[in-house]
Amino acid sequence: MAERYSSFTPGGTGWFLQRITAAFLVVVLAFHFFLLHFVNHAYEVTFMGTQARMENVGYFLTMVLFLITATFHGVNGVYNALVNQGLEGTQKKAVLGVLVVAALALVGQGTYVALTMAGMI
Amino acid sequence: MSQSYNRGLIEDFGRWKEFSAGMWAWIFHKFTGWMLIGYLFTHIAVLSTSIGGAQGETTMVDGEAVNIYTATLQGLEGLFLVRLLEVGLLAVAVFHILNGLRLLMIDLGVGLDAQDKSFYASLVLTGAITVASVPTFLTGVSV
Amino acid sequence: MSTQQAEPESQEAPKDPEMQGAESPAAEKQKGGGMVDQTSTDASELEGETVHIKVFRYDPEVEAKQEPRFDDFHVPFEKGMTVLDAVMYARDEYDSSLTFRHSCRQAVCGSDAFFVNGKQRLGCKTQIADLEQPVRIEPLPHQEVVKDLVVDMDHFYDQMHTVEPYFQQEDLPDGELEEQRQSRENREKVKMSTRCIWCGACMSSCNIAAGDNEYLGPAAINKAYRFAMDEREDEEIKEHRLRILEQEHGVWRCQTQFSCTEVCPKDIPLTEHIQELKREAVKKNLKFW
Amino acid sequence: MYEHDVIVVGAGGAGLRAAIAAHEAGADVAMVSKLHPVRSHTGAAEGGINAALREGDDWELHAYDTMKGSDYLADAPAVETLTQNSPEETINLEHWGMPFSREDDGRVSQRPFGGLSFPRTTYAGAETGHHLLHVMYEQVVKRGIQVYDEWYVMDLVTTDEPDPNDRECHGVVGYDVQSGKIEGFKAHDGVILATGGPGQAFDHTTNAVSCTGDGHAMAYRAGAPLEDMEFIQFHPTSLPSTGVLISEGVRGEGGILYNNEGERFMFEHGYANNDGELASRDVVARAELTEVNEGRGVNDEYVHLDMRHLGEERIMDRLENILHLAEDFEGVDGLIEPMPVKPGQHYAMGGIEVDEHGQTCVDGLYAAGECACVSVHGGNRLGGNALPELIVFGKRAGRHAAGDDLGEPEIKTGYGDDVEDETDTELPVAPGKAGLDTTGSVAADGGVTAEADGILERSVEAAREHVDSLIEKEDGVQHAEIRAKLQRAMTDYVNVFRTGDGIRKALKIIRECRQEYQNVYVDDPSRTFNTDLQQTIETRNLIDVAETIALGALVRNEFRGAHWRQENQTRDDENWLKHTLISWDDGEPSIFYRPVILDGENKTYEPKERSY
Ligand SMILES: Cc1cc2nc3c(=O)[nH]c(=O)nc-3n(C[C@H](O)[C@H](O)[C@H](O)COP(=O)(O)OP(=O)(O)OC[C@H]3O[C@@H](n4cnc5c(N)ncnc54)[C@H](O)[C@@H]3O)c2cc1C
Ligand code: HEM
Ligand code: SF4
Ligand code: F3S
Ligand code: FES
Repeated sequence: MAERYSSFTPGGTGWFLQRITAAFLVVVLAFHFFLLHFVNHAYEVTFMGTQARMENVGYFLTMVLFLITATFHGVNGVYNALVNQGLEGTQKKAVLGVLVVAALALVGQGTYVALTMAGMI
Repeated sequence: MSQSYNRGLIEDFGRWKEFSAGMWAWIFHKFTGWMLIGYLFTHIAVLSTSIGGAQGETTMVDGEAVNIYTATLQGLEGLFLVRLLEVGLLAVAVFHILNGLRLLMIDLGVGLDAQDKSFYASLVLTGAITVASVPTFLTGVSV
Repeated sequence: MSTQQAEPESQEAPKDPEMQGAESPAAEKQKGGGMVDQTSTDASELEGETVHIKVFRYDPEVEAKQEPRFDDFHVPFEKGMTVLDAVMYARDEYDSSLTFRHSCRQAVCGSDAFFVNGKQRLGCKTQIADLEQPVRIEPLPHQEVVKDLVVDMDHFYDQMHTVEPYFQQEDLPDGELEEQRQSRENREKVKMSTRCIWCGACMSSCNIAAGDNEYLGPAAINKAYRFAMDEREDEEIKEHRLRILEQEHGVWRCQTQFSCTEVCPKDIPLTEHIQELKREAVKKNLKFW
Repeated sequence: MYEHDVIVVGAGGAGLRAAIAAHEAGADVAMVSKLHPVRSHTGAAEGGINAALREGDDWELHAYDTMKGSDYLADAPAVETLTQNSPEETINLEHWGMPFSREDDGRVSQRPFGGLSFPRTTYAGAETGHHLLHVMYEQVVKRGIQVYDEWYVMDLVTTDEPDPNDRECHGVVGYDVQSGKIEGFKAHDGVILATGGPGQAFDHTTNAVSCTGDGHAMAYRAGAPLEDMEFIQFHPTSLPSTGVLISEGVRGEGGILYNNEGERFMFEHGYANNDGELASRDVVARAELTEVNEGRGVNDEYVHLDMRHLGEERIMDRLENILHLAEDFEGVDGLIEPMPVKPGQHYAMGGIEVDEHGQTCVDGLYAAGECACVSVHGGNRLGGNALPELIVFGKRAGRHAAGDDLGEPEIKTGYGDDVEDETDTELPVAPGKAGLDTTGSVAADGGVTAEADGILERSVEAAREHVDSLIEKEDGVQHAEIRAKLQRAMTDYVNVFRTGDGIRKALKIIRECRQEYQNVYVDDPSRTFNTDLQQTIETRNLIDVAETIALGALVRNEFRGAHWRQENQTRDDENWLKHTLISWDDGEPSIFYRPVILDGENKTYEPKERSY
């Protein structure tokens, strides 16, 4: 039973952030999908178009934030799902490590990509 | 003193026929969530071609030199399979969003009595939105 | 048994003539094990109608029952018959080794939660006429089977005890005859949560509890809710309770599958209570940020 | 072998309260119960707990109501102890967190109840017993009191002096239902029986399947007398198939009873020309049964309780839970059809004879709760008086067993100078004799007081042999058959209506059951959770208990409280202001009487006509 008695509980924070990011994602994901499939058809996407959008700072920031929240939300979701399936001990730590690395890589690569699109690199 | 032995399907998910709305919602949400994160990774990988694109790399399409990013994206978009997968992605995303909203409501303690109805509503809406978007997704596809 | 035929008082129910002691497992399996001959049941005066039940059988100690199986019984139907009535009849008339817990017959003792036609239900509170036949009766899933329909409840009790399921207010009103005050609204708020009869149906229905043995489970969380929301306990005690609940295997494990709420024979809104506790826990933590 | 200072047998309201009290008095206490505590039948009680808490009420009024309700067969010292202590004990439950219903000002609610001159029934919704049971179990968990649950107590371990007053109880023999293991439990300071009612002696009862009078039978065999066993309360409205109680509220709101000819028989057949359906429980129960016996019952079994005319709105508002009960347990929709009801055994006023401290005449043996008879209910229990009995006398037994000094008791127990032997009634059969030593009589060990350990081991050995023989026996009679026969006999002849002839018939059948029991066997060969075995042992206890009920009913030739005799339909204060006591004497019941104590602390309760 009661093994952890700190006021900072990872369970609660994770749960809470998962909801907050979800609420944020609803808006951005809908926007994203709409923009790239209905306003601009995906098959018409060109580097020029992408670059044009990315050069708008607001859009750029939104997309990076989108990436970060989605990554957190997705990876945290996967982690929770695995923990719920009974992941324990070192295995759990290992999975956490892998996921964190993957998440960082994803965000890193994604941000890099976004920067190139915006022509900043 | 109790003995444990394998009661087969009673213990695992094999009893899917007896699942209730809430369980299905959970399973679908999981499934769609995993699909989405998987897609996110792929998505970024594909978009990485923009790194080359930005440096002016090109590739030959129909005898023309095209920006490699544009070429990759349009090449993929030209495939019927990709279009189909995109419809699937939309379905997955829409369900995850709708059910995600349902879950957020439940977390706030709203509409708990109607949790099964809201799940069915998510399903139906997902279906409707997906079907409605098929024309948009399939236009201009060169098979 | 044949010597007792002429008893006037005994209920005129078909006795299985072939009833064997279980020392002859083969015979038992075919006959005494409950494969009751349809024709003998038809002879009963009870409207000729019978209910077909399939009951899970297992006994680690008896050779013929070591391999789990289902036994069929045809029980004469009577208006108002519950699932519990049917298994009791099968036990008393056909096979006395049929084992299950039961006591009150009125949904207050919580002994007889079974898995009936794929759902956790209280045997005594389930009208058999409402079910599709054959009625399949199994022990609660996700708990170890002791014998037939009896499962090991120890784990369930452990989880219940983990949440410190007792009132902890130390500051009481002066004077022996002075009660603590509690508003009607507050009593109303905890009312449903106090109705739990520890039947274990909810715990058995929850996929998460099945996968994670340390998960407190809906019943224990509800028990904690009952105290955490009771205004008679001080704030510090509530915080202490929340700390127990927000551990890793506490409320966060719940994935709002609602099966617990659906099966609870006392109609306790378990998911709602769990969700409210999650919010309480977040609220409490936000204060520190 | 397990050892504790105090062993409490049974974990219903009485047992839990006793254990907590003994624990608080410093004893190492353990509870042994055949059910997990929260499964105990106390959980079924709905109505409430009587306690004089409020301005305008006091314990003396409560005592007066109780004496009157008992038809002057309750002992005043016991009644006064109950009514004086009930308020404190009830508030104590509140302090333990019991979710009582509340008034606007936040104080606990009280409601009126039959036979009470003041609304003093403290309640928690319609599930007072459930909350009482759970709250006390919570306190047991809090204190870390050891509970051996699903351990069936087979017998008491008692020394075997010829006179029960000289005997001592040293522990119990328990049987672990899950594993089949049989072990001794040694009690250094006392054994408290809190095993609940004997409702299963009847085939139709509001009591649980576990209410088999085990404690009664064990104490009886150990030599403690059973008191006033003939007083059984029957409730007029229980559902026919399960015995689930339909509360008096339905009739209170205007529900009507009909026979199969559609007659409102309470009036049309003149059972109660003024009050009709609202006449007292025993009157209504007798009326229903008369209808059935005279061929006007529905399906020859029950009558109809109709509330449809009250209208859906009113029903939903005030009687909604009744709709659920009828639907869940009887498959009947009370809005569109009348509900079937019939009288059902409900409560046993009598029990193991104890004094105000819960002591029996056997040293170290205590009893509390429904299995005991301190005599607070006498001939008839008032609604809401059983739960306070559990907490008041449970606590006292626990404290006394743990060594607290409670002073000198006023009530006497056991055979002594103050009793009068039964000489008048001719018994149809010599009851008891046959088939007595199926469990190896505990109190028969060769005449010398043995060391406690020695008797414990011998008793355990005897129990093991007994169980082995039951399981190894290959054929014979199954207990279910005997039990069904016994229950039918009791319901047919020792029910609401009692005639000398009928009771004699019942006694003959009981004796047949006893003989058949000689040949009983357990079909299930398993040691794991063998309920067949457990029920077989219970059936034996039921035979003993049923016999005492029938014997008491036969000798008491008067009409008092719940006990009605056709031959003498009036209360006979001249001859019968006395308790019936039956004790087991070398395998044969002997019957004697002890005068009732009507002198209270400040006044004497003069018998008056019981009219409401
Ligand atoms: C439907 C119903 C409604 C009622 N309503 C009210 C009411 O409103 N107000 C009121 O005051 N009273 C009411 N009563 C009466 C009251 O509830 C009971 O008299 C009381 O609960 C009995 O409590 P107990 O502790 O003596 O026994 P129980 O609660 O029956 O407990 C008996 C215990 O003994 C154990 N036990 C029995 N035999 C053995 C054995 N051989 N070995 C080990 N353990 C054993 C059992 O496991 C159980 O734990 C009602 C009764 C019924 C049936
Ligand atoms: C757009 C709006 C979105 C909403 C409203 C949303 C909502 C949610 C919610 C509430 C959960 C938590 C479920 C639970 O813990 O019970 C969740 C889980 C999850 N989400 Fe999302 N989500 C969204 C977008 C995304 C995206 C874009 C991804 C992918 C990157 C994603 C991947 C996941 C994953 C992997 C899980 C874990 C699933 C599991 O339990 O196995 N979600 N989502
Ligand atoms: S919460 Fe409901 S289902 Fe769960 S144990 Fe309690 S009564 Fe049973
Ligand atoms: S079924 Fe389990 S997941 Fe939560 S809502 Fe109930 S505890
Ligand atoms: S038998 Fe008690 S709850 Fe069903």
